[in-house]
Amino acid sequence: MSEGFDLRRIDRRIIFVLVLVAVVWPLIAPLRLPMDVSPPVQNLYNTIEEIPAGSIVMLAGDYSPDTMPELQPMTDTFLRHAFRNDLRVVVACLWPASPPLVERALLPLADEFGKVDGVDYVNLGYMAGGTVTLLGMGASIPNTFPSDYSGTPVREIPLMQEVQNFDDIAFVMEISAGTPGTREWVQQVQSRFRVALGSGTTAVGAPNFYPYVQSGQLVGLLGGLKGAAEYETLLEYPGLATKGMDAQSVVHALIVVFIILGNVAYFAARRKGRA
Amino acid sequence: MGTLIWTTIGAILTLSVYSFLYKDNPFYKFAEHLVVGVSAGYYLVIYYYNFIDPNVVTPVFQLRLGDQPIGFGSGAWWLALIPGLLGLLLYTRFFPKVAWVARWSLGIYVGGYAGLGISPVMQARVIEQIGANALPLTSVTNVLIVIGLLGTLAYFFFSMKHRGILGVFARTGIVFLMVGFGASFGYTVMSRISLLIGRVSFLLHDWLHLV
Amino acid sequence: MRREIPLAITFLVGLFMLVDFFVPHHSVSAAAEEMKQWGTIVIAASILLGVGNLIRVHYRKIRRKQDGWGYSITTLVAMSVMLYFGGPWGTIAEGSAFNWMFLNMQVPLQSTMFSLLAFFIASAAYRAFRLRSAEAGLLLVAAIIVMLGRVPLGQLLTRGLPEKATLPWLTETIMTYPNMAAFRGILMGAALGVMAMGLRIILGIERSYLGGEK
Amino acid sequence: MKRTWLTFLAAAAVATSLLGAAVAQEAAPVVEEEVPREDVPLDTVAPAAPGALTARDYLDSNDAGDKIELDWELSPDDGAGSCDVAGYFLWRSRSASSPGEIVAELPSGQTHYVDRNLEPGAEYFYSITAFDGTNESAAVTCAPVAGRVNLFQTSRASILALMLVFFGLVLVFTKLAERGDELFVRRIPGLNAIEEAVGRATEMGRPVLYVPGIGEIDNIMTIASLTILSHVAKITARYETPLIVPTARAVVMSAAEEVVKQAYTEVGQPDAYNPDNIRYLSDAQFAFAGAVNGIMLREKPAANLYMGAFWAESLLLAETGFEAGAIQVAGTAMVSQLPFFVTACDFTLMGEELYAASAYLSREPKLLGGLKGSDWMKVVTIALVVLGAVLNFMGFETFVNWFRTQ
Repeated sequence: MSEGFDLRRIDRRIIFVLVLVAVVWPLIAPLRLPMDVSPPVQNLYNTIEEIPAGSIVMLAGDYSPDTMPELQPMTDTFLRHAFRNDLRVVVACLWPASPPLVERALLPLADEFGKVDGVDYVNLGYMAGGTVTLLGMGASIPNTFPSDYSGTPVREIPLMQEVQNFDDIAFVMEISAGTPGTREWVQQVQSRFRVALGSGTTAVGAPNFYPYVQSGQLVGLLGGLKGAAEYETLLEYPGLATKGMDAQSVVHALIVVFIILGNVAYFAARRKGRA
Repeated sequence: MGTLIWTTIGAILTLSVYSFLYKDNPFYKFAEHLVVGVSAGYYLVIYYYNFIDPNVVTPVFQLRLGDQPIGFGSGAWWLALIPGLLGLLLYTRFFPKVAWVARWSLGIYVGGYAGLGISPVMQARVIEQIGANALPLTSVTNVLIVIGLLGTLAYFFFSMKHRGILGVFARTGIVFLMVGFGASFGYTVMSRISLLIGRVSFLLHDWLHLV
Repeated sequence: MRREIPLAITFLVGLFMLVDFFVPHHSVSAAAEEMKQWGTIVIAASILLGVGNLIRVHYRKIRRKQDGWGYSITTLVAMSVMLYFGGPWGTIAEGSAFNWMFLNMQVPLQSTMFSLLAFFIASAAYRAFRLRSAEAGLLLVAAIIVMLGRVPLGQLLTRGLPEKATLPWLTETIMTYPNMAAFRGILMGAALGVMAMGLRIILGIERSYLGGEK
Repeated sequence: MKRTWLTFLAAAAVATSLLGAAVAQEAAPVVEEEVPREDVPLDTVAPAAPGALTARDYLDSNDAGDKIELDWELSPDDGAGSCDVAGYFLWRSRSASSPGEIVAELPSGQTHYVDRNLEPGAEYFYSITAFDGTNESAAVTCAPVAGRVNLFQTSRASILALMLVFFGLVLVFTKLAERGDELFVRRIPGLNAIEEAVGRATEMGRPVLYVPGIGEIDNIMTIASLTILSHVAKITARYETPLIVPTARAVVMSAAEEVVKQAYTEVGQPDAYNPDNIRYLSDAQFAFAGAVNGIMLREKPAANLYMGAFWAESLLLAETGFEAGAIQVAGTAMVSQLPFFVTACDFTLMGEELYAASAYLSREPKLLGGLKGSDWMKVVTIALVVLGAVLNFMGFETFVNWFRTQ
């Protein structure tokens, strides 16, 4: 095979630079590629939109740092959504690593919207026990979480005076990376206490939960970064997930272009070789 | 301040690794040798604390003092001596006269896991697959699955030349294999790019506060 | 004798573990469980063999002043520091120096090396996906469809087409049917290979892993 | 460990579904109960005790004798009478004299329970009471019972049957091969590539790199890799080409040392063996991959052979190797990594080919017999799939169900 000019043996460092640019550029300047919103995400958004201002919603954070890239944008966006609609938020976690992760999203957003700790939101932190804790919350949330993340007893927290059990919670958003997680919330809480439940999970986990969406046990589901990006789109606040999905789209397109270019070069060289 | 220093160290190490994309260079060499050293120390310590200490050292030395057994061995304390001894036997290879004893440990280990592996593999990858693939050939997709499976199996047929009907099946198998490989490749791109996005946002967000 | 004893051990242990799968009797499963734990301890105990090898190779490199011997010092120092912090006088708990070094050096270095794959997957695609033959064409087309179908861009490109012509639908279909059929076939074939190999190990026919005769 | 988890999960699943069913059934009374919370005077009357309780060994021949199945009749106040039974307490004890402890709290309407994780073969005394939220009824007891230990798990019969068929096929063909029957085995293209690659490294005066994967030695892929390594080492010994073997597991390293040393001795080149070339690098996946990349760029092997179990590091190695200009041959049964080896290497042994390679290389009749046995097992498998499909089509599902194991 003749080796003429060679787009085929192009220095791969050129490819590397292009890939890097394709990732960095959308992160710095979001492209806001239009995004189709899938029904489970739309439903989730609509449900939250319909909750009257002043109601109390719960954020259940059940994940750890290794799934943060996918799940943190969901925590961010849900809290932003809740604060924007003047909903009050109770945070409760079944994973020990979750409370600081939720806190990381909670504090700056509370600042941005001028929300007050203990009045407009409370982070109850982590409680061990998984399913047992969930059932306990069904009976009494203050008894299950006797103090908040910073150690303040719940009886001293104004917001918690209005919260006894799931009857007082208008909606629960479960951000889940595994077990205990979405499945336990559906089986132990939704099916018993009939609370409206939505969930955000990793892309890998999402297919397991579509049956719950179909049966209506989950009012909505965010699957992976894409689900998070769709949610951000609905909120008209492109955050990390949208930027990430932009970057994904651009890199994927770039690779496809590489493949096509490579083939053009290959056929050009082959024709030359034949002539 | 402390966080900034550690983040900066993390960022410099990250950039050192990326410099490899340009070409091999002292920064990459340093990072590479550093991580090898750190991980060697890490695993040595972790293996001791996680396996040797609770399952050999503690039961053997504490039970003689009359304490309760700890670790996963529920049996007598001398049971904990056996794995300890098997572990030590590995080191006989440094003494030529008894070096062959090291094979005992290896024999137990490899033999055990060979036996352990056979039945679950038979169950999960053969028996249950027969059940899962014996689909009523009533839909296009079911036919597709059964033909794909039979073709791929035919490709892995070693004791006959791939001619005639076997050849047809084997070629069908190759078609399925190629589509499968291409699809898996494309499917993986997404997760690899998100790793890169994660690292880049560490650099831009956590370190430089640009994003 | 030197060969027979280990082979006999292999046979007995292997057979016992094979039988364990079919016998729910608690004494059998308890013994099997115990032996599995022995295995993990043998592996844990072996780490010193590996680290010993690492030290020897780098020490010789330094002594002979071979190319890059300076980096070998990095390795040995990094290891010694970890051992110092994690030794009997140190602690490995959260917040300890040992844990800090792990979290701030090993973890970022490893995840960055992992992320190099994003670049390599692009260069591999560029180079390898050529229409050399019909089969290579299938590889290429499947890869492109799935790559586009997984991102919002793919949705955009085929927006408005009937559902069964959209890229996300095609992606889903390729992953669920041809891809799955092919991988099931590979796994089934490989399973037979594993079982045949396992049987040979237990019967002592396959013994190259035990090394020399003497 | 795994078994315990599975049992636990199964128990959790059963318990949840029972509870779920109970909740669904009892939805109306539960709501009703909440309204009169303050208006009704305190309930001081205990519900009537449940009817006869029976306990017996869990009737499943698969268990380890650690489960007991219990049935009882509803309390007359459950769903009828004063209609105030909230649930039942199940008590368990090792002696007849004390009621022991509560092992389960069961919703009203339920008449069945399986108690798990008991000591196999030990005798237990059970009793049951009904409660209404404040009061508990008198206890109903039954005769002591013990779990019966089983020796064979019948739900796994199909596995044993096919396994015996398979072992039989392998042994028959091995015997035939030993008797001297000529067994045909088709060429495996990747294998010739290994020899060519080593040959080219020799011509260029550069080393050969052999990566046995990052699997532990209990991984059958690693064992197959060591067999191929022995073959490769014999070639490099003959050509006096350096052979570098980086490993990620200490035991694999020590086994590789033995294998290579032995190969060099067999070929009559014991002095050419260099212990510094068999290296342990790191248990950490990407530390290992990074260090192997370093070897590729600095020691410039002309042939890279990747045989064994690989995970995400596969493409990291294969792309760097390609850039360094080496001939590359890979072999693995990790389906998730095959696409990357196929695209980045010159040849790839796919799946079963890796295992077949060791048999093919040795040309030992015993190993070839195993290969033939596997092939015939494939025929059996294909036949079963086709038969199953046909029977399924005709509506006989028993046959297929036999292959649904536990």
